[in-house]
Amino acid sequence: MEKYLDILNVAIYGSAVLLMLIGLYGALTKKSLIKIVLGLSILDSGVHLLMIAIGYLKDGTAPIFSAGNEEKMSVMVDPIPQALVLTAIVIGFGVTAVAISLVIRLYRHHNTLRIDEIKKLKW
Amino acid sequence: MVGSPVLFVAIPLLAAFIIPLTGMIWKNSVRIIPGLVLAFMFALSISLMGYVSEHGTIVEVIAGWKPPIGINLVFSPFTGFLTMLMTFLGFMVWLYSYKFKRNVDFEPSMKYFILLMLLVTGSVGIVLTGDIFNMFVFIEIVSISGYGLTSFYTRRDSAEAAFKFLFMGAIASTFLLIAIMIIYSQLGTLNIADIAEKMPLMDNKLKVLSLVFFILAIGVEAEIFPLNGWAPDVYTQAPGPIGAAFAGIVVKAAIYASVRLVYTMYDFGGAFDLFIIIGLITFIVAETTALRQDRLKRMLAYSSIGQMGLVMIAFGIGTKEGVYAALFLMFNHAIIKSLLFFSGSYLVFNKKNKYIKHVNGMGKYLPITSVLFTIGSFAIIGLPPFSGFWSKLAVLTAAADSKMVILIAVILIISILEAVYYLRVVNRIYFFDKKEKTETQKPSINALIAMICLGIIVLVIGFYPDLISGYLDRAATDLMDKGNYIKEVLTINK
Amino acid sequence: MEGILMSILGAIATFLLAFVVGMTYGGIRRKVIARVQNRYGPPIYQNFIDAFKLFSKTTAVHHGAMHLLGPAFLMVSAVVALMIIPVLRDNIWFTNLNFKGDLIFLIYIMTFGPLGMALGAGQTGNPNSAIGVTRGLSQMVGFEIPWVMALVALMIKYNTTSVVDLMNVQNEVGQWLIFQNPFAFVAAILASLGMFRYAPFNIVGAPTELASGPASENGGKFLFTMMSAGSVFAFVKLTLLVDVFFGGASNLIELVIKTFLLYMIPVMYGVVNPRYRTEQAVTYFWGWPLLFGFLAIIYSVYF
Amino acid sequence: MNIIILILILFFLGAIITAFSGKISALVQDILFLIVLVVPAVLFFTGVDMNTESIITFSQAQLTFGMTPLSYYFSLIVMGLAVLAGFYTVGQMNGKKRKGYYYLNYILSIGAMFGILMSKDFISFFIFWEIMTWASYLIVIYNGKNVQKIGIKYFVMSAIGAYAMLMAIVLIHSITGSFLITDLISEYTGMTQGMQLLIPALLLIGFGVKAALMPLHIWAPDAYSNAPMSYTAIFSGALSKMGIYGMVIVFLSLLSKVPEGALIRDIVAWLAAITAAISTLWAIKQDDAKRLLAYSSIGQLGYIIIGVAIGTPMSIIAGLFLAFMHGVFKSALFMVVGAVEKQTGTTDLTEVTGLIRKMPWTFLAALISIIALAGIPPLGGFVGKWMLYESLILSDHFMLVILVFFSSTAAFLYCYKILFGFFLGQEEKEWAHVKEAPAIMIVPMVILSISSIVLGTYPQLILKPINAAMMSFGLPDTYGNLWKESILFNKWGNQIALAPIMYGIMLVFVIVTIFLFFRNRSRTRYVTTKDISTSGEIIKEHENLTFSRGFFQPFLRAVEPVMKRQIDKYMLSFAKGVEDLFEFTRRIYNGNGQTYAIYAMIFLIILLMFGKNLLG
Amino acid sequence: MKIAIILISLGILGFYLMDIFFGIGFGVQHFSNGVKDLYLSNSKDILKVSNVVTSIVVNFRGFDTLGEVTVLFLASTALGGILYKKRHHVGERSVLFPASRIVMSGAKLLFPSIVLLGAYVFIHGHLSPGGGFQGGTIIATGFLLMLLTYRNYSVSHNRLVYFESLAGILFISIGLVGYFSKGSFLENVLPVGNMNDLFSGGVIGIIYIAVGFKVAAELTGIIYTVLHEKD
Repeated sequence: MEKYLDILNVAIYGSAVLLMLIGLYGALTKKSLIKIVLGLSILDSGVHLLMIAIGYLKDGTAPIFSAGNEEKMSVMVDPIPQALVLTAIVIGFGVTAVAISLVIRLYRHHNTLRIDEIKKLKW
Repeated sequence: MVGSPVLFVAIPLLAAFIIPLTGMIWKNSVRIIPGLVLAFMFALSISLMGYVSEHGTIVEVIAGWKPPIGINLVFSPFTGFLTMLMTFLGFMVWLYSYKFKRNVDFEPSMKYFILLMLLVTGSVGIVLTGDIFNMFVFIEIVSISGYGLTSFYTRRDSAEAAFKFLFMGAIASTFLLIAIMIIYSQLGTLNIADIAEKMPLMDNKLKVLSLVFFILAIGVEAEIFPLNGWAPDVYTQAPGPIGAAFAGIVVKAAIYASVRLVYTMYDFGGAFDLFIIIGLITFIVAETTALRQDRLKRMLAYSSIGQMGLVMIAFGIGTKEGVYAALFLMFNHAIIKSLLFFSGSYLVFNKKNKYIKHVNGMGKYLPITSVLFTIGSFAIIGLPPFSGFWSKLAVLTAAADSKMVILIAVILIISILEAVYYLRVVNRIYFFDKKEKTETQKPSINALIAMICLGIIVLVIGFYPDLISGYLDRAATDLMDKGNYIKEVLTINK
Repeated sequence: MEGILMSILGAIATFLLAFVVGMTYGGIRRKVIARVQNRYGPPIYQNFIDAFKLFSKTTAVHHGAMHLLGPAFLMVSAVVALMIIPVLRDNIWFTNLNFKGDLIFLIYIMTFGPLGMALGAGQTGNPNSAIGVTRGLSQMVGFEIPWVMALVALMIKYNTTSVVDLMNVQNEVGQWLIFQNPFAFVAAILASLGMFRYAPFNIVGAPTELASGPASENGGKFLFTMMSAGSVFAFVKLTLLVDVFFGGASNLIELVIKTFLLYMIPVMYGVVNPRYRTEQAVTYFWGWPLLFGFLAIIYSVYF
Repeated sequence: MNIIILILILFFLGAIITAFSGKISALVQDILFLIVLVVPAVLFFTGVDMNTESIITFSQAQLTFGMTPLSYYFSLIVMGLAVLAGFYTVGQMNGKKRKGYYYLNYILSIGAMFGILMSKDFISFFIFWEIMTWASYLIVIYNGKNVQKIGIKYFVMSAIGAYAMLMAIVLIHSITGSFLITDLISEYTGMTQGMQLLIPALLLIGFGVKAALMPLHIWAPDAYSNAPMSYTAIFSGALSKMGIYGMVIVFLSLLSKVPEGALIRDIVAWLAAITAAISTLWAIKQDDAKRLLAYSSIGQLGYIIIGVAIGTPMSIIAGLFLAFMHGVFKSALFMVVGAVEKQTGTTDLTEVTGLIRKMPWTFLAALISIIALAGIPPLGGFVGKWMLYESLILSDHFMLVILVFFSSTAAFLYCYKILFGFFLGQEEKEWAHVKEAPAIMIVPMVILSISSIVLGTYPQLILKPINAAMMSFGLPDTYGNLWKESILFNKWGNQIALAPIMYGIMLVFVIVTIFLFFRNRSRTRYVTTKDISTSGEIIKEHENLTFSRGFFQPFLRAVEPVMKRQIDKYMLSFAKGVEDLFEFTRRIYNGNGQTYAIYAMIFLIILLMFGKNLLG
Repeated sequence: MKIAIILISLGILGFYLMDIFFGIGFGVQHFSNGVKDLYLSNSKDILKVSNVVTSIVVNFRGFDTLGEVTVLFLASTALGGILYKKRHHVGERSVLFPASRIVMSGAKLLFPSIVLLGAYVFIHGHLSPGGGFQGGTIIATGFLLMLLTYRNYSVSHNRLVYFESLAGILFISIGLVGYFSKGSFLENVLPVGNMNDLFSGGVIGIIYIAVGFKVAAELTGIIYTVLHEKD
């Protein structure tokens, strides 16, 4: 039970999960394509926050061996999630860019941004 | 060893970066270089397969770091077999689309071939990589090139299909990341072999939930039932050969990923049942839906999804025979479905909506294409002596050996539906009169060669399945031997 | 040589017997009907006169090969059936071809003639003939069921398909089969009403409707052949009934008495009933006769 | 090279070569076609004996080929009919389009049937079974008429059968670890009771489809009548016998070994009897000769199945004998209909009349075959029926006897209908131009008719191979001894011959004919069918007096209650309902990308909540 | 109805996610024998790279980065394909209203320093926080600023392609050199130098520079393509 009361848990993970849920909510309910893409971006951000948070160590330092802290390896936060999130962000960017371009194409083709009007392909 | 698995990734990427430059000088190079690269990849896979069958699995590390530090590529009989299949199909798709209609424009055709090449590369990467995050990256490569290829035709509703694909893909990739992070947070490693070794340490609840997220994420690419809404649209709207590429390459890679998860990484017995349930639902829904389609490519798409469900079922049986059958199915499906997509897109070439009724009477106008489509249909129904029969037999035998009698019955009943809708098309090709007069497109010579190649494979495997059963057998043994995989990867001395 | 001669003589004797008895019975029937209808009626030997008249006539026209062969088929069937049926018990003269008188063979050979006749009738092109044939065939499907059921009941009971065996059974037990399995007899006799094709089942010939149906294009020797074949058939049927249900006959007198009594049943039934429509004639046999057939079988299997 | 393999290769290569030789010339194609049919037959009869066996090994399966006495018997039917119908085909297909396609599938299906008979393991059996199925399917849709309806129906029913069989095969493999038929037989008694019933039942479904056993028969009337008649001769004569062949194996080597088998055998026998009765009624109703014969075939196959299913030695002999006879006379009849169709362009019994004088040879073949079909004594059909009745009576299957009696009596109705419809009745002007069919079509029919007569007189010609086949199943040697059981053969001791009766009948026939025509023939003159007794009316040339519509209407009214309920209507409406259901599943894909995402969410939620139970 | 289903499922999903991650815990050591320590020590001892994230991104998991770069490349390629029209109308961007003079001047002033900052960030990627992606993005923002400010500002498409391609080729070539000389793709072939020197970490610095150029060129290209979109 105490894990639900831990203020840091709630603050960091809670906000990350909340971001994800907001993003998903937007993506699943909003009719505008732009808003859906935005929702997906928010979802991505939430996940990135989550990833970064995994790597955190209480009272840790950045994983950089600047002069003087060569020996503080044990207090360094985990660098791997950071590296991963870097990759994930770039990939997320790529996806968003393609999504936006598709939205542009769809608007050009259908002259609307409402997703429930763009369903020529069905059944 | 002639070459290394890493070249499967390095060479295409190098080519991808070079092509924009060479394209400025020599326009045709944008078409030829990808073909050469794909041919190289196929040749490389054959040569490595030869090596592997003699000396055992190749584990290639990147940047000189041994697993679990570095990323590694694993070229085993199993992954090698899939690589060979994918690169071969990639080459066939290239061959088929070499004289693509829109090639008059330099830029789009450059993009088409680069995207195609990277699609194959990404899929091969998924199969070869031994690192789970790296797999994510490759999945994204495949997805983005998939989005690009789907929306290639600006005149069609392709953007809509691509957007649906992207929508699902984006959600999927999110959950894939979550799953990866759950694993990482518990085990502190990303290497598949390492994870597999440490998996017993993990909390059971987290194990279950991470697998659930994995299944959702990979399921989108693998076209399992509730996640495959995008698939028919994409198959319909993408250029014809890309449908083949999706069915033959991308889905195979995704299935590989899920199989690797269940067979190697996780140690759940129940996951196999999950495979069977999901596969069965996918199979049933897709095949029943396919029965009622009035557009050719959509029908082929649903059929493809259904076949993938069957593959899932076969993997879910969980014995070596089951894996053997699943691999055989994958092989056959890749070859046959590509053949169907190739020939089918010529049968409805210039039609806007590509209704099934447009194939009426095509047997007279496009005899060879029609015959090839017929052979493909018969093969996928599983009629002997075509190749599809042997894989169906293998699946059923495997299921029977595991005493899954009801499963056999369901598969067979659904197979009847499959027969019905394919035969309806074949009947139309030969026995219906062409109503309206529309011009038909004769297949270009390169497309014809590609189709005939695939047709010959279908026939040859049908008459002599032993040609590939050796590969399949080794691959199945390889997949079943989890301990060996871990040992091979983690004790590499390099 | 002597054996063959005996056989041939026996066959001829059997045929003559059947011919005479059948013709006479036909004459008696006409007389009975006339008396019931309060007429004087023709003499009993009238049939012989008719036959002789027809025999001496020449056939002037025909409609082709099948038409010509039709009566021959009929006659062949009648004669072969006659040869196979055991006319008298243990009598060397009337043994002929009967190899224990197989019932199934009999049933089939008796249908052969009418079918051949039907072909002949078909070729004439006369619609009346064809209609008559279709009616006859329909009716046959009707009465064959109870008939076969009755016989099957006996065959199962005594595990044989031979008429001779059935006759022997009756002699050994000393009790006629009509008493051993009365249901079978009822079913058989009801079926035989249809078999004799007398009123109310005379839908084939149906003089006023179809101008005597299949026979309508025939005359002279052909009609004579048909007529004599009909008489022989009547004899065959009666003998069969006698053999099966009444223990057969050891001499001619007994045979004549038994057959005559049996013969009166369809005749009397016909006298008081008007002609049925075809479907009535068919479904008639699927009512009570069928029920008795079932009872016969149940009786013979379970009792 | 083993001779069986050689024959198979000859068939399959020959099929392809024949198909493409049409590019050279039609004559070459015809000749090649006949060569491909005749040479294997010759090779088979000269080169194959019970010892020839050959094995092709695949990693998955071992394909074993060899001959058993039973398969030899069925090979007689297949090979004989294939050659005869082959000659007929050449005549019938003369000048038709898509000849190569037709020849290809014809030879393929013959080769496949041969392959089925020679297979000693289930894999090759199934492979050839399926080849036979699709080759015949392609012929069924050859005309291009009703392709989607009839063709698909045929294929679906075949697929149901084939897949049931496949299921049985994989179950067998999972139990015995082998695909060999002999292994199944030897290990059958050791199986669990459920498997002992399930495996034969599934196999019987598979065979029952081809043998048109109710309720799996619904494809048959349409498919038989839709295929070209030269193939329907094979279809009904030989292809359906493959189902019988399988049934014989199932009944004799499996079901007779366990006590529970009696149940399945009785069920099958009853189904077959009902099939025979109902399809006979339907045959009576048909106005199209092809459909009439198709229903008739189903009925006849019913008798055969009864014989095989009852399983006493005599009934099996009856079944097998009838199988051969049915092949002979039904092929001849289909050929007759084909000849009429070729000459007149229609097979409607209500349209064509009075061909007897135009096509006498065809009529003769039809007459003899019909007599054989009806089971009227002198000819071969009777011998089989007789044995069937006797065996049924002696084994106390009284209700079956009555059903069989009923249907074979009712069969007279359609027998007459087909003869009358085509050949008898008024000779109309419309058909005055009709000529006799070419000799190449007549000869096979006549040969088949002669065989009916010969087999009626000398049934021992084929009783010998039947006896050999039955002895191979461990049944006693019936040829010499057990015949005494049958009254039919008693009088002449061990001599199994109907010859004396046949001769007796012939003798009487000759006597009567002489009596009728003596000094009579020359005075009788032929008049046309317009010159009939019509109560004084004079019929004009154009007046058509043929009675052919509503031929057996009163009878059909009488049996109306039985015929109201058609099984294929039920099945079709079931199929329609299923398709409508699929229309609903199709709506899952409603085109809205967001909905798909919601599906994904729901899927995720379900897995999250229940994943634990599932994955454990 | 639909909204209710969505809300319920999102609630359940949220519950499970919270459950998972609260269980994992924040800021605690999750595992004992993970690869984290190996990365830290190897980075320090063998590669002599002070920014461990960089050493991971470029060397330990350099394959990921290669994939990542490919993803960007793919995105720009796909974008070009998706938005392809027969003719690009250069100079007719849809800008709602022209930028003010202050913005114009400010942009001109800022642009070089933005580019410089970007270059700094990716050149020092292995020493301090930052790296190729970050630097490349900074440079791309400079171009974005210019594109937004000046209606007629244009970037040579071919030049972008050159940068993009050459940078990519450089990356892979370095990898292949490692493969052919040391037997492992992307393996370091240069001397590693001393910790905290600019020229330390062997090929890492070069690769990051290549990545920086590539990212800059690609992002600019993407922005440029989208900006030129006119309905």
